[in-house]
Amino acid sequence: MAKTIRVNETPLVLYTLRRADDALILGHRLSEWCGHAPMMEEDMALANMALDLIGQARSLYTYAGEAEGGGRTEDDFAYWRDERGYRNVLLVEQQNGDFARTILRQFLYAHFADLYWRAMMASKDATLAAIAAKSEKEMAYHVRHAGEWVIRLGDGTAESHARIAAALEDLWPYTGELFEMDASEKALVDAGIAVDLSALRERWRANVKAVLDEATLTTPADGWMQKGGRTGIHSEHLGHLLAELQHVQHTIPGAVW
Amino acid sequence: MAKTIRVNETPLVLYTLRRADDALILGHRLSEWCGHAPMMEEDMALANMALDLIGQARSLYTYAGEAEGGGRTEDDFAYWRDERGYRNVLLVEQQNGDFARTILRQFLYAHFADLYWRAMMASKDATLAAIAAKSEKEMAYHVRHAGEWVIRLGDGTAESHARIAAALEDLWPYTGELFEMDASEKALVDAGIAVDLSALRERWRANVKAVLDEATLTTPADGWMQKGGRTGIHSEHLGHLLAELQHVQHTIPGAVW
Amino acid sequence: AALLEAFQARIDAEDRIEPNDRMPAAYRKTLTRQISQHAHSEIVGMLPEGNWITRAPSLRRKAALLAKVQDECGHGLYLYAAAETLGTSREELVDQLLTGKAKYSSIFNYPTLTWADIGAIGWLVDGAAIMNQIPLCRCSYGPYARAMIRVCKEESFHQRQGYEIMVTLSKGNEAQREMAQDALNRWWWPCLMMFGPPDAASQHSDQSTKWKIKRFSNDELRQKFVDATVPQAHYLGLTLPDPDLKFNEQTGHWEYGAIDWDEFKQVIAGNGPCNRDRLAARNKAHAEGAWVREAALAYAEKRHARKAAA
Amino acid sequence: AALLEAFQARIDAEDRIEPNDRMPAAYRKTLTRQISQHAHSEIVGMLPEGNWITRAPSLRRKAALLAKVQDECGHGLYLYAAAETLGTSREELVDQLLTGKAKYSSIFNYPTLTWADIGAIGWLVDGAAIMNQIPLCRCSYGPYARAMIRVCKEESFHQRQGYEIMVTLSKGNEAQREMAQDALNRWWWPCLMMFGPPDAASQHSDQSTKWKIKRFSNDELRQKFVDATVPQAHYLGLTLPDPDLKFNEQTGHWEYGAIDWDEFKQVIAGNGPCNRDRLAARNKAHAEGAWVREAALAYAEKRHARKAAA
Repeated sequence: MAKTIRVNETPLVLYTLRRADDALILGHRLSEWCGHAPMMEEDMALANMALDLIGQARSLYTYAGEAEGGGRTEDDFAYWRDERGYRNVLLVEQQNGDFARTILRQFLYAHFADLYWRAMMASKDATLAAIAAKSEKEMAYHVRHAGEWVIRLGDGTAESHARIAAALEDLWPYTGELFEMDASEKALVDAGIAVDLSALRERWRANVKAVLDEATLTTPADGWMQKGGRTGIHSEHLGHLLAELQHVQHTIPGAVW
Repeated sequence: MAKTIRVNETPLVLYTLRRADDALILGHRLSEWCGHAPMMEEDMALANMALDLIGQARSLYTYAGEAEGGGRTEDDFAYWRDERGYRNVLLVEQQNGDFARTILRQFLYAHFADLYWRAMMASKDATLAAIAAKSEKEMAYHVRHAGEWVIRLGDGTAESHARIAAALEDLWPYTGELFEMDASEKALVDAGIAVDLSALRERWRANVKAVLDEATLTTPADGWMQKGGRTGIHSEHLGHLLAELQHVQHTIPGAVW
Repeated sequence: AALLEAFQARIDAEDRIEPNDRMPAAYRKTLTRQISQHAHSEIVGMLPEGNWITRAPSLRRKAALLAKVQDECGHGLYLYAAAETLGTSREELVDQLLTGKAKYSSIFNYPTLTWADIGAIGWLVDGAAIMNQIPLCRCSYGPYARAMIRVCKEESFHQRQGYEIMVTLSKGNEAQREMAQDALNRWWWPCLMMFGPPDAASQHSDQSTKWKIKRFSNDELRQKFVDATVPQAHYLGLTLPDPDLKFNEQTGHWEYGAIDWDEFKQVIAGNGPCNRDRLAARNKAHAEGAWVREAALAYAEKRHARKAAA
Repeated sequence: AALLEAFQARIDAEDRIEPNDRMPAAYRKTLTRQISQHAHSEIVGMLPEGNWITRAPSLRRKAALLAKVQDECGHGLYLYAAAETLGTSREELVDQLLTGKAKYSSIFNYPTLTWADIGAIGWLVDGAAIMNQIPLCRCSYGPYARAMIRVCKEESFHQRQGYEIMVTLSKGNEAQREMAQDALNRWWWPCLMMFGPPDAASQHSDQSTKWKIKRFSNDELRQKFVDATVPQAHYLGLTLPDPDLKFNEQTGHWEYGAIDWDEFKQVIAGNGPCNRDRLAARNKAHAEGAWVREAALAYAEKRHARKAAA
């Protein structure tokens, strides 16, 4: 009977799971909007982005299962790791809040993921390179979509400006973790499999700033940055998300769905 | 290993579970306020009422286990029945909404439960009569507390009046189910174990109306009434509540806590 | 009257009516009501299924469900666009939904209580919708007919997906089989009601038939659905919740028991289990999104003014 | 100066200072700050534990946790009342909390991630709090000392409950034992920080000691806590996350490794993992409750006016 799994986190498995978890958790958050967005076009767009991310997560989990070599499937990783086993950055698990907060979270992540996947297309790992090629195209759309909204809200009404500015201030401290690398990742960088994240940071900041400028928003200075997600120390929000995500599988374990 | 149970719902077991489920689910809803109430005194009061209700549920589940005779514990009933197995009325599973909605839900239920438990003190079933004696005292406090708030909000500001009037309109169609009896319950009434709920309805309406009058609120006419909870046809809200309530037990099944 | 006759002649000749053509006010009104109700149904229909996206029991099912709900939103958008060609704006139509003036399919006022409901909705609700909609692909009003062709294609994909969920559950363990049977028990009768009141009691049908908006009667479509669905249920090893159901060897049809039309009337009157929740959810989304729509408008105006000034 | 000396003489004689007694402004200010920080800690402390009420894994534990969180709220209320005797209203004190001007215990800026955290908080956090608070039962300011007596009684009950959760988990299955160890790993160091900076770096202590608000130094209390707790951890079969921990046979004390005071400073400065979430949650509750408080006030005024008119 299925139960919570302990993954054998070799560098490649861990690396792949971190990216998969980012995509799944952010996709889950976006999917929570379904049927409740401010306009029908956004019901479509948010669902579309959620689908892209869940698709990326599925490919990555499947690859993590192959890399681990224990026959685990995408669903084993998604449904049978507990909160302490999840490896996503804190940014993606933050609650949706209002539309401004959701868009800003998407904007910060998409700009990172766009650069990241573009760089990963050159990975020596053929599977990751292939996933990167597909993901990069998707993230380019997320960058555009979120960016347009950031500008509209920032340069829209006084209320929309205040809301998106508040979201920016709240979420900025979660952006540092996107560029974190531990020894396990650095070894993969040296092997040409992973990307040196620190090399992306300036570019990311410049891209983000260009949009924020146009949106009449001030790019925050990099102060204290939150971290913990990559080692499974999450915010209190993730547990509630997983209770929902995993409930049916945990209630009727071992079934085929 | 623990898994979803199918209860042998003899009339006495079913009857007891229905009351237990009402108390647990309403207690759960009240407990969601903990730390988030409009004033600290209400954090205390809502937690206190939640505790009363969870205590009632525990006694009732324990008795249901004895009546069923299969050795099931309070936790088996709470954690290992699925949504379709829960027997509470729809009223108690409705979302908290704002404070007015929570108070109004509590007010409608407490007035029922106060009369109900008072009548049940005369039950020929000694255990239920004992639970009734304790519960009646608790519900008398809930009646007082909720009633005071209904008056304050109804006769407070224009905003508070509008909010509680909206809650009253929304929740009224869920009150009919409190007085529902099926053949299984009627047999227990004939045996002197259960109370004839239809006999309480006029009194309930008069008690509720007296407070609503003072609160400058109009008691709604009895139109179409929602039902389904007593046979396990719930609203969509209950499933999400149970996903949260049951998550830890389902994730690590068969453990002692 | 001459105009009316000329119009009817076009209809009888199976001509397609297009937005700029002359048409009777009643034709316009009937179609606006029908197309917008259909659009509202797609939009409200996102809610019961959306309720299970975050809890779908596998990632594959989650992605498929999310894609399905997204398709429904897309259908809603085409259909509003089709209705707009008749001269009423989407904003006004949506307002009729939000204030409770307009109707949507009664089926979406039932709750989704277990994962099997997602299977049952795909199989039965989409199945019934397709029965209703296939004839509409030949509807006399061009934009509606064209929208229906696209919608039907996607719906039949959804229907197959839903049935596949039911197949998986019915081959699964005991809890899964129970779940599947329970979902069929709850959704069967409401699905039969989706075809509307029995022909004897139906209001709009005569004129709609004459105008070739409607090509089959409610009871005809209902019978087609029953005949198509009963064998599918049997294949799944499930029992239909109708003790009177029996196959008539002579007519070749499955005869079903009496439908509880009182329940149908109550649901239509706003007293279904979820009517209030559905309207409340859509109104909440609309109200909470007001500042977003205002911001988008304000930005568009600013941009326009800047361009004009440049 | 004569007044100051007279006051110090009363303190030295172990006299209790009461609200209407004359007292130096600095004494009043120090106590107001300390008592209100303590009250804020109780109120904010409801949040990390409240996070697990709806998910407690048995009804017995759920009821105990709910009762515990309710007690904390009660403690907050007594403590605000004690602080009010010094002349600042609860409203003003709460406002200092909500605007981020006032502090509360740094420990509540860590998240509760698993059920074992509820055990660990009861055992370790309440254990540390009691170490801090027992001497305060003899504090020179009467209302604070009396509040502390009541608080300490309830806290030690909570502490036993928390330890009992840890005992159950450590006797449980592998997943439960891992959960217990993980909670100890995460809460141990932040609990040591609860006693405040090392004596060498502590600011307010000298004057507070002279005024008999504080009776032991931070390091003394920390050592007492370590000495009491290490054997309890060993009894549970758990390992303390400190490779430098060792028992000194000569002093009879457990010696612990270096504390990461940078982490402490960051948390105090608002950069702990949950500082923002905690303040946001309290501010949200306060803002969303504004209309309720206004209604209660409006009703009270109306009632008063009606009585006056009658």
